[in-house]
Amino acid sequence: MTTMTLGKALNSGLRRALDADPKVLLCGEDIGKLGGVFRITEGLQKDFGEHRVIDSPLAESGIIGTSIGMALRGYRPVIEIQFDGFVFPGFDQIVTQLAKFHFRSHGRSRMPVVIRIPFGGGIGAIEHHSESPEAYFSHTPGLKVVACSTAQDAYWMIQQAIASDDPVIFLEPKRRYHEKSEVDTERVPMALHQAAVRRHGSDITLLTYGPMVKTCLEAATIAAEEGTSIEVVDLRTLSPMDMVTIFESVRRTKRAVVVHEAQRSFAVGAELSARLTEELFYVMESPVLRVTAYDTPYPMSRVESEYLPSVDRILGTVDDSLAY
Amino acid sequence: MTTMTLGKALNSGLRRALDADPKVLLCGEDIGKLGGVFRITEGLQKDFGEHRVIDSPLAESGIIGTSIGMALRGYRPVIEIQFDGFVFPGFDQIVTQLAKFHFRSHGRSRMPVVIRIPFGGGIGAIEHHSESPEAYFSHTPGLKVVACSTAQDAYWMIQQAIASDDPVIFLEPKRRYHEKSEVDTERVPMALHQAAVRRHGSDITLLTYGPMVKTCLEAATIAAEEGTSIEVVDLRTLSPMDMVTIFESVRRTKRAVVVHEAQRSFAVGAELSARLTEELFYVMESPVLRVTAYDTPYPMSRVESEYLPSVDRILGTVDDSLAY
Amino acid sequence: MALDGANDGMVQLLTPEGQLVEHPDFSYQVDDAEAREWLRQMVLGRRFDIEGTALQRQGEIGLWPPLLGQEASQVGAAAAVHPKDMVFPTYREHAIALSLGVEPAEMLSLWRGTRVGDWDSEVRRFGLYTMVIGAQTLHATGYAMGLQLDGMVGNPEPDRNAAVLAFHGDGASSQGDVNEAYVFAASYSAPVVFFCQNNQWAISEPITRQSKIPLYQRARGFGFPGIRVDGNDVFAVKAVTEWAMERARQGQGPAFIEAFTYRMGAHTTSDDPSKYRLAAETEHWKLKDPIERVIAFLRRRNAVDDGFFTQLDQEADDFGAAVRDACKQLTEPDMSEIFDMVYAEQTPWLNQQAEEYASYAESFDVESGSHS
Amino acid sequence: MALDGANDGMVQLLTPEGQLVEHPDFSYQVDDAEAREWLRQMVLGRRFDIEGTALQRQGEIGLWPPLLGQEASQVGAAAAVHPKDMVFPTYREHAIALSLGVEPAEMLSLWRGTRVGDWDSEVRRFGLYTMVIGAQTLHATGYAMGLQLDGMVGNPEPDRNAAVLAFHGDGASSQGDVNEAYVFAASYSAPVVFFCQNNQWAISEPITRQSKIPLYQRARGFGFPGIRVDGNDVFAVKAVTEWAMERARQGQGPAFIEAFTYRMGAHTTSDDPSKYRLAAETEHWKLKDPIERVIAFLRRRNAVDDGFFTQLDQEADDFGAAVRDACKQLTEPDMSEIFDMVYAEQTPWLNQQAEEYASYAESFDVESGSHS
Ligand SMILES: Cc1ncc(C[n+]2csc(CCOP(=O)(O)OP(=O)(O)O)c2C)c(N)n1
Ligand SMILES: Cc1ncc(C[n+]2csc(CCOP(=O)(O)OP(=O)(O)O)c2C)c(N)n1
Ligand SMILES: [Mg+2]
Ligand SMILES: [Mg+2]
Repeated sequence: MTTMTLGKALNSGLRRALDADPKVLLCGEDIGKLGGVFRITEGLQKDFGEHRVIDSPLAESGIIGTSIGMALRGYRPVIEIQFDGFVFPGFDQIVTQLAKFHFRSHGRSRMPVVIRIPFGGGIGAIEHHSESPEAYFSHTPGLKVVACSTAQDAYWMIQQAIASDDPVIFLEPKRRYHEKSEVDTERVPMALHQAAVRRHGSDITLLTYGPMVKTCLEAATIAAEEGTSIEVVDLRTLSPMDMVTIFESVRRTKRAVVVHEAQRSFAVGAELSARLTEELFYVMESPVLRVTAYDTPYPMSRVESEYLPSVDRILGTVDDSLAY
Repeated sequence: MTTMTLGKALNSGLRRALDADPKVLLCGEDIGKLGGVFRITEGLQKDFGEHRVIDSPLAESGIIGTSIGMALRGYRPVIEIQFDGFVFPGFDQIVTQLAKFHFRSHGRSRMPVVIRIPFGGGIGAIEHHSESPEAYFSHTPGLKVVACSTAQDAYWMIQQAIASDDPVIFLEPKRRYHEKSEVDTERVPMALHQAAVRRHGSDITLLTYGPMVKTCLEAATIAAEEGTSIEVVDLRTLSPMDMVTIFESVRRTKRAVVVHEAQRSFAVGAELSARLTEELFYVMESPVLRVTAYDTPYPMSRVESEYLPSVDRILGTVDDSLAY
Repeated sequence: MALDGANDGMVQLLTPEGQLVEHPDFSYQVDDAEAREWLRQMVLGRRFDIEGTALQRQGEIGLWPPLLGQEASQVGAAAAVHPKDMVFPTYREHAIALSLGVEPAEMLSLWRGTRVGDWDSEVRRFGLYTMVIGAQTLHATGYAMGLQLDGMVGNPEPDRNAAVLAFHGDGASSQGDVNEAYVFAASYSAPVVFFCQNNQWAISEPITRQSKIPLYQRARGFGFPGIRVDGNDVFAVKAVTEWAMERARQGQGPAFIEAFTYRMGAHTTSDDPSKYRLAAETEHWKLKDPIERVIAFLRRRNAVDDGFFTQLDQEADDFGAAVRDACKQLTEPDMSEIFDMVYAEQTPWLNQQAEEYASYAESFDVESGSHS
Repeated sequence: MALDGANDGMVQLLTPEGQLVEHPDFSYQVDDAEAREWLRQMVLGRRFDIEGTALQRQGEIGLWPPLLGQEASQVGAAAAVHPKDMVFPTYREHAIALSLGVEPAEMLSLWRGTRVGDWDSEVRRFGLYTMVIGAQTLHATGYAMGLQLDGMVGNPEPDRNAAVLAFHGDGASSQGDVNEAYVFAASYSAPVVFFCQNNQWAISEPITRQSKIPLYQRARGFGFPGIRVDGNDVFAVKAVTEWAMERARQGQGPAFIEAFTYRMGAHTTSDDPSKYRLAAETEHWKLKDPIERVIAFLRRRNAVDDGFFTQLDQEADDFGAAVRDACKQLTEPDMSEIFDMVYAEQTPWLNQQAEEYASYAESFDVESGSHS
């Protein structure tokens, strides 16, 4: 067990993946000498060379499209997108090509491509630097979508994503990069596409992922003082979702609130609401409620703390749910 | 009242919009002499000239990006995307620019841009020609998203979309282009962002839009013979959704099934399920169920009739809902 | 500058009349057997295309994009592809596909809607058809970067080297992806040759909508050579492509070839060219037919006799019949298979949908096709 | 005018030492008052930039992208912008913004996070800062197409004409959007001038990652002239930009200017250039300072005296103080306003969320900030 920041855990996981398999390549803007704008790839080009840690021209579609070509040649490219809002110039290559290659080749062509995206807000940034685009990817058949929330998960999940033969959108909670926690670099990890119950509780389940896990845990701590027992499930995987763990939890607590930074509509909260209602119609004692950003573009940073879900908004919604 | 195909109704609507406002421009690939691959713009370049009906270079991002520039200059561009699957190269300009311009200019810059997209399957086509990308747009704050299903709506909604000062994604059910129905070119139409009850019923509500409206009506006719009274609501507008009409209907029937061609997860069905559960938790007698395509890429056309929702699958799910 | 290609440095080795001409940089070392084989491939390619159009008319396939007129571009390019090279096509490269050994049935299944992508692209050295204009040029560039990483570029032993041939159309040259492919190819000196079939039209839009200057000039602005070749001259196409591929294999980086040709037919069987172009234009290009000029050449040299043509006609007829047969015998797909095509590692969620579908389908078999 | 530029043909009219030089195609008709005014704008631009960096260090704004070293490119370009023209910037064009009359406070609010886009782009003739690399080049091209439709191109009366000046960086030249902008501009002969500030770096990536040949050569492959100018020479930038804008206004279509300059500072205040470039490089460029050479020029001509500089220093100091003040006085935004910013025609759904937020916020005021 060592303690490291989430960012450092990613760096160590990438290093181990590069060490383990010569087919693993890193591609992206400024990931070489600079080590990426968040320094996640720091030192890797120095140690693995310019051919394995590749600074790319400034063109996301080009980065993703050429990575597809490298994957066809047997490589396992791991792409860094600089900020969430800059993935969209590469959206076509992701949605019409990367996601579909296995399907359209009748299973012949595997696409072991990982796209790392620092996502979410709360860092006082200007526009396009604080977004949560996960619903776009989760809606796309052929992609897998995961989000880490702890250093331990960051370390293992990045390695599992790289080992996966399917394309994985790998979401990193950028505002948690500097938070430290324990990492067991030996322990056999849990499977990539499994959710984790981060805190057990009996009155209600909070379903969340990425940067909001910590916020939900804080809410649960406060609620406990007030006598409410909140269970916090870290989804970890948005596509596919681990419905076994989710159903098991909500079957017990009979109430669920989904918490995410992405805007409310047509997002993860909606899908969870639909699935929970479909499966547990007679079980649920209150509707699935959503604590999310509002349905507006990400605003100027001086109001972001009010725009994003907060402990208070979560607790307010928990109260609403319990009041049913 | 005249009878015309849905395609002709669009053509007439576009003509009337071009006539009414010299700022209206049409842009797109092959929309000039050819009149578009579906002939929706047939004859319009001849009558309005090359400067108002503009054949664009083969680049969707370019088409959308330059249209934003023309909108900044006071024009009202109406873009034709050739097929649903080809909108993605322009996705960045839609999501990061078009959708956000009003917001990021603090309301100064209006974006009266319409993006017409022939969408949906059932026409025996090859890949990328049969998709239903509406959830991507509906999830995006700043866009408005509508879908027509009848010639009457096609005629009026396209004019209303063009008159709107907000960007509108205008979805056209391509497999219905050749279907004829009545158009009243005089009658003051209903508002653009309103749903229409296409058939009244009391046992259950089908919520649908675009190409599936007809399929749902067929299902309702058959069900009626079997004694089940189905109400069919044509959503018409996916963003914003007309929750007044939707809630009114489901409050009466207490059951709802959403039907769409788009893959199931993270789509319109999920959002409706979430909103209905949030609002009508104590009213609903069964969970909102979804009849959709499966969560795979659009398959080879020889299986599309099984991939897409059919009258049979709709009726099966109606039975499931009624069985609760 | 005029775009008719008349005096724009277009490489031509064989005139429309079938006469060899000199070129300072490129030449054709006359080999009659080779020329006959290319003629044969062009004839079979054309026959395949005609069958494709006919099959669409008969309702056997849903759509067909004819290659008529572009046979020399494709067969000439095919002749420059070595076994370790890789080709990335658009959707109209039926003749080069055939030349590389793709089965007609594998191609027809796509257009019949019984399969999505049907050939093994690694085995055929021929990527899947790509409908999203230009997307494949980036895959090609990435694949070429992979060849570099594999140490398959610039070796002293020619056999160890390989390069990538990436097709795109004149219309495609406007797409961001294609220009990004140029950027990446140049930046990494990737062994990729962009082969642009400028057939003068992107559906209804003439090349002048995409570019007011000759397309081959585009490449130079990205830092690699561009060259225009008479795309209806199989000798010239072969020579130029061989040159470009060889320098790529040797590590001299990308090149761009503009094969100046003409789409004699409709864009696809759904298209109606009479709406946007003059018949006179097509008539004019008929005089430049890629097949006729090789016939004239071989006849003039007495390198073919009537027997050759009788035999070739027969081969083409047999081939045509086989193509029609193969099309009609394509197996119908089973809806249940699509669930396993999405991921290499299946998900429980999709498994559940597969089961849902299976039990739905089963209820149908039981109820013999109607809902109760 | 021949634009192939002898020996890379970088247009320079004023040497780093402040000496005027001859150029066959461009010249500066010496006007001391004008030169003094440009010097003044460069000095104020630099001061604004220094204040921006300082404000970030003090935590008053979140981020700042310094323009240090690029003053001549921007002030020279500004001097060629006529009242009806329109400019589309990236995010580092603070000096041209000032020259066009954008208020410092309007710029700072973006980086302070109190507003999104704060100036009226139609009034200032200066578009909003654009963070998505290259996206604005298409808007610029579309705007230029709009000018054409408005009949504001090619009129005999110069006053009726207008053109668009579109900024982008060297890194941006790799983006698909930027290349599509070139395609559209060429295809429609749109009155747009692409002004590329090649400051040698895209964050940590040197220009050679994006292009192995000089960037100005890119444009020719798209069918319009490209020209390289010494971006640290305000006279040359003005002359070249004036030429390009004027031909665009007259209907001769787009042009591309590569302003060869250097980003003396970090990419942004979050960046650490020591990780990827040598201090010696920066030192070398210090010798080419855009401000020093105009001072040397004016001094040599005795067109300035010490009084001028005392006054300019005073103006800069006053301006700096005003900037700091303006920043600190920016009004805090109110969360409730964002709901009305999304659409021109508000939706019931968003209205409902606005109300939801309002009652939530109100419950807080009542409970004085803590959840009960
Ligand atoms: C991204 C995208 N946009 C639009 C289309 C529709 N489309 C199919 S082929 C075509 C024209 C292509 O022209 P060109 O590149 O010259 O190739 P050609 O068909 O002439 O071989 C268009 C616009 C598409 N397939 N993909
Ligand atoms: C689409 C996109 N990708 C990545 C980024 C992150 N990013 C911001 S600035 C920059 C470098 C830009 O370099 P250049 O175009 O040379 O402009 P400069 O900063 O030198 O003025 C990058 C990669 C972005 N803003 N947008
Ligand atoms: Mg073409
Ligand atoms: Mg730069």
